[in-house]
Amino acid sequence: MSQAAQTLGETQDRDGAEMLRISDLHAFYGESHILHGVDIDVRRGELVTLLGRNGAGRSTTLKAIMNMVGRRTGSIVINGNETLAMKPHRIPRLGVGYCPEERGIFASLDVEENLLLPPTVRSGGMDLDEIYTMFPNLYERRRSQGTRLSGGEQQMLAMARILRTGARLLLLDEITEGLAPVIVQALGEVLIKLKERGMTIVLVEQNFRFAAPLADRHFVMEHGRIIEEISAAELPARREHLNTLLGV
Amino acid sequence: MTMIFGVPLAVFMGQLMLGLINGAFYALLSLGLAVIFGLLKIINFAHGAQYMLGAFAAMLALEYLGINYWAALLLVPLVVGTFGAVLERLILRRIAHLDHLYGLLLTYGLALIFEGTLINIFGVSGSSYPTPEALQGGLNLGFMFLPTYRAWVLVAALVVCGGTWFIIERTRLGAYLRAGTENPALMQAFGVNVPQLITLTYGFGVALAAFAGVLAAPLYPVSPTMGSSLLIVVFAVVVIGGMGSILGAILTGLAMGLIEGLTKVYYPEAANTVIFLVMILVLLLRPSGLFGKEA
Amino acid sequence: MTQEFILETRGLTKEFRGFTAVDDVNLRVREGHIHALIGPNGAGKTTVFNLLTKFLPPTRGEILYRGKPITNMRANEIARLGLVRSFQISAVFAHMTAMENVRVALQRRLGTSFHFWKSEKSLEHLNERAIELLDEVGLKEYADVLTVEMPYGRKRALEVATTLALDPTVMLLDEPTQGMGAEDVDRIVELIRRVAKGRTVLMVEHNLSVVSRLCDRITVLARGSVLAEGDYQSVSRDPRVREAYMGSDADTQEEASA
Amino acid sequence: MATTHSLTPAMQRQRSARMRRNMLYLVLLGLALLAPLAIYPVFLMKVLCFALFACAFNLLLGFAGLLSFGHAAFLATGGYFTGIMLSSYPGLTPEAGILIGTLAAVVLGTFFGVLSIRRQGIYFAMVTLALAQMVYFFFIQAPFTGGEDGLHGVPRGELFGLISLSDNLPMYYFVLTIFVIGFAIIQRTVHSPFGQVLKAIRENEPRAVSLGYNVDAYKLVAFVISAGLAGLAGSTKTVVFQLASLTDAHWHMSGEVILMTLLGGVGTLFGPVVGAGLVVSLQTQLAQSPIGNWVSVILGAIFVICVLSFRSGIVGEIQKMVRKNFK
Amino acid sequence: QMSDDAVRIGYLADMSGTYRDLAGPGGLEALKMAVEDIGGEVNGVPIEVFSADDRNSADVGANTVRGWVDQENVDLVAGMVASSVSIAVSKVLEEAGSLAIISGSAASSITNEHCTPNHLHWVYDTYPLANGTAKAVVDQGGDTWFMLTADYAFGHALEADVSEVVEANGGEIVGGVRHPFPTSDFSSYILQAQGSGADIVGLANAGSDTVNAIKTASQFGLTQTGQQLAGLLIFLNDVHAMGLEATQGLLLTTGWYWDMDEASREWSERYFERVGRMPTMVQAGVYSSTMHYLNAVEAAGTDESQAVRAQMAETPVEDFFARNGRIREDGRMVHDMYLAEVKSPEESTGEWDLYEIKSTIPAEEAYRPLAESQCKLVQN
Ligand SMILES: Nc1ncnc2c1ncn2[C@@H]1O[C@H](COP(=O)(O)OP(=O)(O)OP(=O)(O)O)[C@@H](O)[C@H]1O
Ligand SMILES: Nc1ncnc2c1ncn2[C@@H]1O[C@H](COP(=O)(O)OP(=O)(O)OP(=O)(O)O)[C@@H](O)[C@H]1O
Ligand SMILES: [Mg+2]
Ligand SMILES: [Mg+2]
Repeated sequence: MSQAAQTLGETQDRDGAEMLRISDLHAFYGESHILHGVDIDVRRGELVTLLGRNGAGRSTTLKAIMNMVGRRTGSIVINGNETLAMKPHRIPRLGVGYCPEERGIFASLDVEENLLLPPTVRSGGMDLDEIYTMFPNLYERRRSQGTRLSGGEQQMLAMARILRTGARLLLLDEITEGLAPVIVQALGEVLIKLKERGMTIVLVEQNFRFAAPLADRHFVMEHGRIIEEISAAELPARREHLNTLLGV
Repeated sequence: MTMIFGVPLAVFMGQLMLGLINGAFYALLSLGLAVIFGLLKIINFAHGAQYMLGAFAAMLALEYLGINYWAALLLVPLVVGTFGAVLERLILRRIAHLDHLYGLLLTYGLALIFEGTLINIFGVSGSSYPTPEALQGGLNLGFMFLPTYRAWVLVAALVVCGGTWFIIERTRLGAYLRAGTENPALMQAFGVNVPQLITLTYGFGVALAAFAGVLAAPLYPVSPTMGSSLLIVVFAVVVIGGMGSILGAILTGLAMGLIEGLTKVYYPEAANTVIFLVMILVLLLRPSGLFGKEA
Repeated sequence: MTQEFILETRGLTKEFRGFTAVDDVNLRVREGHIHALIGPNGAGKTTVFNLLTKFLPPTRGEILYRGKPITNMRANEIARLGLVRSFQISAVFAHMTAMENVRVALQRRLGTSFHFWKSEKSLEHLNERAIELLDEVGLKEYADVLTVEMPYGRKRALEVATTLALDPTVMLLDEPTQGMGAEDVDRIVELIRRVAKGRTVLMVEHNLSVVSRLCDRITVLARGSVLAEGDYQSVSRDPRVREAYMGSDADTQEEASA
Repeated sequence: MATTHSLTPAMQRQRSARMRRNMLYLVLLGLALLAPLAIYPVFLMKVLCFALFACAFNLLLGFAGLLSFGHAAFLATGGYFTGIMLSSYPGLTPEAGILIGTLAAVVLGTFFGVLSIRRQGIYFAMVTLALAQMVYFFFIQAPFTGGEDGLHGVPRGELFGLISLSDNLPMYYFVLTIFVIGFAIIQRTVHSPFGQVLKAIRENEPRAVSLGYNVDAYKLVAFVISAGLAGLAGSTKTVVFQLASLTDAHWHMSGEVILMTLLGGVGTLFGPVVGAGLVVSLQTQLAQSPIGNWVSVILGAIFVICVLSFRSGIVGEIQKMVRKNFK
Repeated sequence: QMSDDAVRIGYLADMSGTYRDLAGPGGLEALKMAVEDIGGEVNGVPIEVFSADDRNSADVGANTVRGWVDQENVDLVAGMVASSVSIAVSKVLEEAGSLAIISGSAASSITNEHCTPNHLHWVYDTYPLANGTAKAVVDQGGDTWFMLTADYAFGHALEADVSEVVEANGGEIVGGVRHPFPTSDFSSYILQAQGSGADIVGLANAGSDTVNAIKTASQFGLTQTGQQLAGLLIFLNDVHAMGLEATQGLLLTTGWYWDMDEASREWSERYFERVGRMPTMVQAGVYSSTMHYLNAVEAAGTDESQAVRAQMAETPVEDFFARNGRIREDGRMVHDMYLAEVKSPEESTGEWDLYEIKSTIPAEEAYRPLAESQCKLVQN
């Protein structure tokens, strides 16, 4: 904790442009120790990816930021606020939007209710029309029960849902998983738009091809640690190395 | 005069009316169960006991604090509901993450405690709560003499049921409830204070039971055991309706009241069992219940 | 002569509260083929699977297995016929070891599964076979690990192993590689190729490289009805398919995952 | 290679565990045989009857994941049928009477099962509760049950027409035998091919279906076995106490058996026995103590405590400790 | 000579359930009063009191008593309300040999088909309740009856008794309904009763059923519309619980009433001191029976059950509780019974001023004549 307090102290005098700063983060599911000291820092307006093989701990990292895992130690500073001690429902109010790996669509709500569900945490989110133009399927099925959507449709809904809340920091977990290429393309464009709006995005991706052109920096995870940080600039040079890391 | 299956129309109508009134109680109670079940996913076995607590609270309030019926009708649900909220905060919450069967067992334990304690303090023969002046006497409906109070019970219950339905199915708070029932963790990740939501919901469900209790106080002897046997019937009602929908709970409640009422005329011996028989029938024909969503 | 088609649907239709998820689909799966079912999200692929395996009752239409109608069978009877499915979201027995997972599948053939008076020792002779199967999907070292503790990718592999244990004539795989790391994908692809010998496979798949590498025949679904059918080349050239599904950068997609 | 496969470490562990368990059982059986010298046999018999009842219930809850809130119905059915048979046909030997009672419970169990098995979790609990309540009302009104008064003076008779059971000792050893048989049946059922499938179903039903298992049938069989053994317990109880009464049919009884199982340890083979022992002794002690009228409150409190902080029950906790220290 | 170093009395009753207020802890207190009044010992050996809650369960009761006799060698079991418990206990004692005095139960079968040499039935049973009330009511001119019967053995028996008496005295049963047991909402049945147009609505049920029926009747203005209720099995604590508003004018038969004469008042005051409620006839009966037993032990100089029983049977029962009381060979203690009417709120002068005694039913008429007895101890 003392160490956490200290990092908090640091953040003030560092440049305010820092949006997210994770240092020495450990996370546990009950007995099992999943994250072993993760360090990540993300500047405002940046898009970074978390790459890694299955089970590397990427989803867990995002969950840990949202305080959705069992136990956490270390420090997570969002916008200058140490959040390790915060209740889960306070963290989003710092302007964080989270799109879970398993989508989490609500069966008892229809599509539109799903969209309107997350309370807006900041002004400047998209409105319903924008969202519907971006995802026409959702408009067609807006009155049908959330989980009656297909896997892909659900993924879109989960994504669209947090665009409304006006969050400034988006944590996106495998948003292209199970989506058809056309949709994937569309999502890519969406992300670019969001960057233009000055949002900060942490992207967990399996589909490196999709992530590469968008990201400013890539963090590579292995066994619950960051083993590599690669900036967009160095990417071409280190592509081979990266492939070996990801086992592609 | 006109006869229906050998029963004078007047009597027949009268019985229907009485059935409807009992149905109103079933509706109120199964509604409360449904609301609690919604968010906490547990069957509140203490519901009968909390209904009983409502009646007792009203009686004690009158005896020791001189609080009259009308005030009790508002205060008691508030107090008992708050008590429920506290229970949730202190006890139920600790098992929220477990299989919901544990919730059933825990509340069963609570029910035993409440009942047993009151039995030791007040005995079981129960005492009576006077009918409020305003509602004494009766209305002559032509086909029957209906005590004013029972008429009032019907109205009050229906109004409360309707209100509850509206809140849950038609308001944003309702949407939170429904979403919270499914994936609380994610709701929190959206910035909704789910634990608070849960506490309030349970409190509300308990308040409904207590309200029913106050309504019942002038009708039946106020005794510690008044809730438990009633509850099992309400369970059957819930199974028949299926936990699927709020509206389902209400309608089924009323319908079962009617059916029971008619049984009391045509085959009284089966009055206690008819609802269970209906349940069996429904289970055979439509296992998920008349309004049930889940398969 | 329907015999060459091991699995066939006629006018198969599924409606959910007025919304038609599967619309008059005539699917014909040739014996011994690896047949892919692709299509945009919401095309109805999973629903078709649910209909074929009777997890959902069809609104209209017929399902034939080796020319015989199986439309009115129960889900477990379908499985006993040899049509075994996997699920889009992994389905395993979480609190049993990997080996027990497979063994539960193996034990059905013994016909002793209702014998509550027999000792479970009578199952131990299945262990060898179980571990062979685990080995095939590269899970040997997980044999004694409780399934909850395995990473996602491994669970998917285990699911395939369990399916194999039934030695099915037709395997229906719903997105077997979904959410897997590249080398897992390759392993599964190899696995499917291997086990497909002497079997028929019908699979839903988004990963086009997988489809192109594996499948003899492809049916493209869109909005619940068949858009095109043929081998990979012909289908991928079909302009409607490109437009409706693959999008312009289909080829880059291939490389990416290749 | 193959041979080492067929005996994985996990299974070696299982084997040795099985060894230890059997040893334990032998010791306990020895104690049970000597017990009546030290303890009042009638009390012991009561414990055994309820222990069997709880074990039967636990087979369903602990190993099929189904919480029945209506098991009192089977206890009572067994009891009443045995009672009626033995008192109206003096020629009938006790074991025959018990057999008939058990069969009656099996029949009722099949009926309950067919109705309730298709519902899961809490619904299953409510359905069974409601059905049992109906049976209760039936027993009140039925002419042959003696209504509220119950059946009295059921003769204990001669076992196989040879050994008189009127003395408590022979009666005790008869009851002990029945218990051991019942317990053996359960123990075997759990560790059988059937038990494996049951577990799989509990873990992931759709998957079990897709593997070709008719899950409802399996659940039903489990339910019927459980009901039958509950009936066996009830029948034996009737012979021991020579009476059958509504108490056994009342839903509080369904609650008590849950408590016994919970307290002893759900899903542990021996837990219910311990639980039954504790609850029964508790009731006997309390009933005669000054706080006798607080019985139900105390039972309720135990319930709450168990659920809150003692979920794996006494035996469960012990097993945990053992595992911690020997691994 | 005494069997061992003490006379042991076990008090078995429903301490927490439906009948708690009828006997329950109050009865135990009454029993202790008796023991104290006799000086805590007889024939130089101390008197020990045990007590247990039978939770209205036959097998709990039977077990407790079996344990008492086998392990504590208890000499007398007193109390007992639920007839299932009483019968079960008497069967146990018939084997084990000790004595029981049943004060709380209503079933007349206890000293009829279920009679044993090992138990006595003290306070009342259904026979006088049915006869007394029915006869009196018909005599008062209520000769058309509608029967509200609990639909199980007990209710049927009561209904039969009443119908017999009513018709014997020139009355007529014009209708009836058998309601399930237990029932909480009687409105429907009351409505049917009103429809029947009978003068008298007879309640052939007990406990909470009776209470509910009476309460509902008053809500539906049954008495206003000229009908009258006849409660067959209703006790002081029920009336007290329901309040006079609902119960006024109700006719009932009782074995004793605390305010019926000086002796009774005097004892009841003492009881009230200790318990805070006025005694029911059952609680008074527990005192009376225990006292009679202890005196018999003293007189007989032994606690051997049959000797004591014989001694008790020889001595007539005359105390604040019983008038013209004697114990018949079937074990029935017959004594004068009383027809009471519940006072109206106006007439009542205090919380416990509930009954007005209308008339006395002589002991010999009150109970089922031995001529009709099926008891194995009675030679017919
Ligand atoms: N609820 C849980 N309980 C226990 N262990 C878990 C839980 N969820 C995940 N794990 C384990 O934590 C490790 C990391 O899981 P995580 O989901 O973060 O992987 P990942 O990098 O997101 O990969 P993917 O998302 O592709 O599966 C894995 O070994 C996984 O088995
Ligand atoms: N139970 C249901 N009730 C109502 N509609 C449903 C149901 N199941 C699926 N649907 C609808 O049917 C359509 C097809 O769904 P399906 O899951 O088969 O698509 P899919 O091809 O599997 O998509 P994906 O590749 O994303 O899984 C979707 O529009 C979905 O919304
Ligand atoms: Mg799908
Ligand atoms: Mg003695």
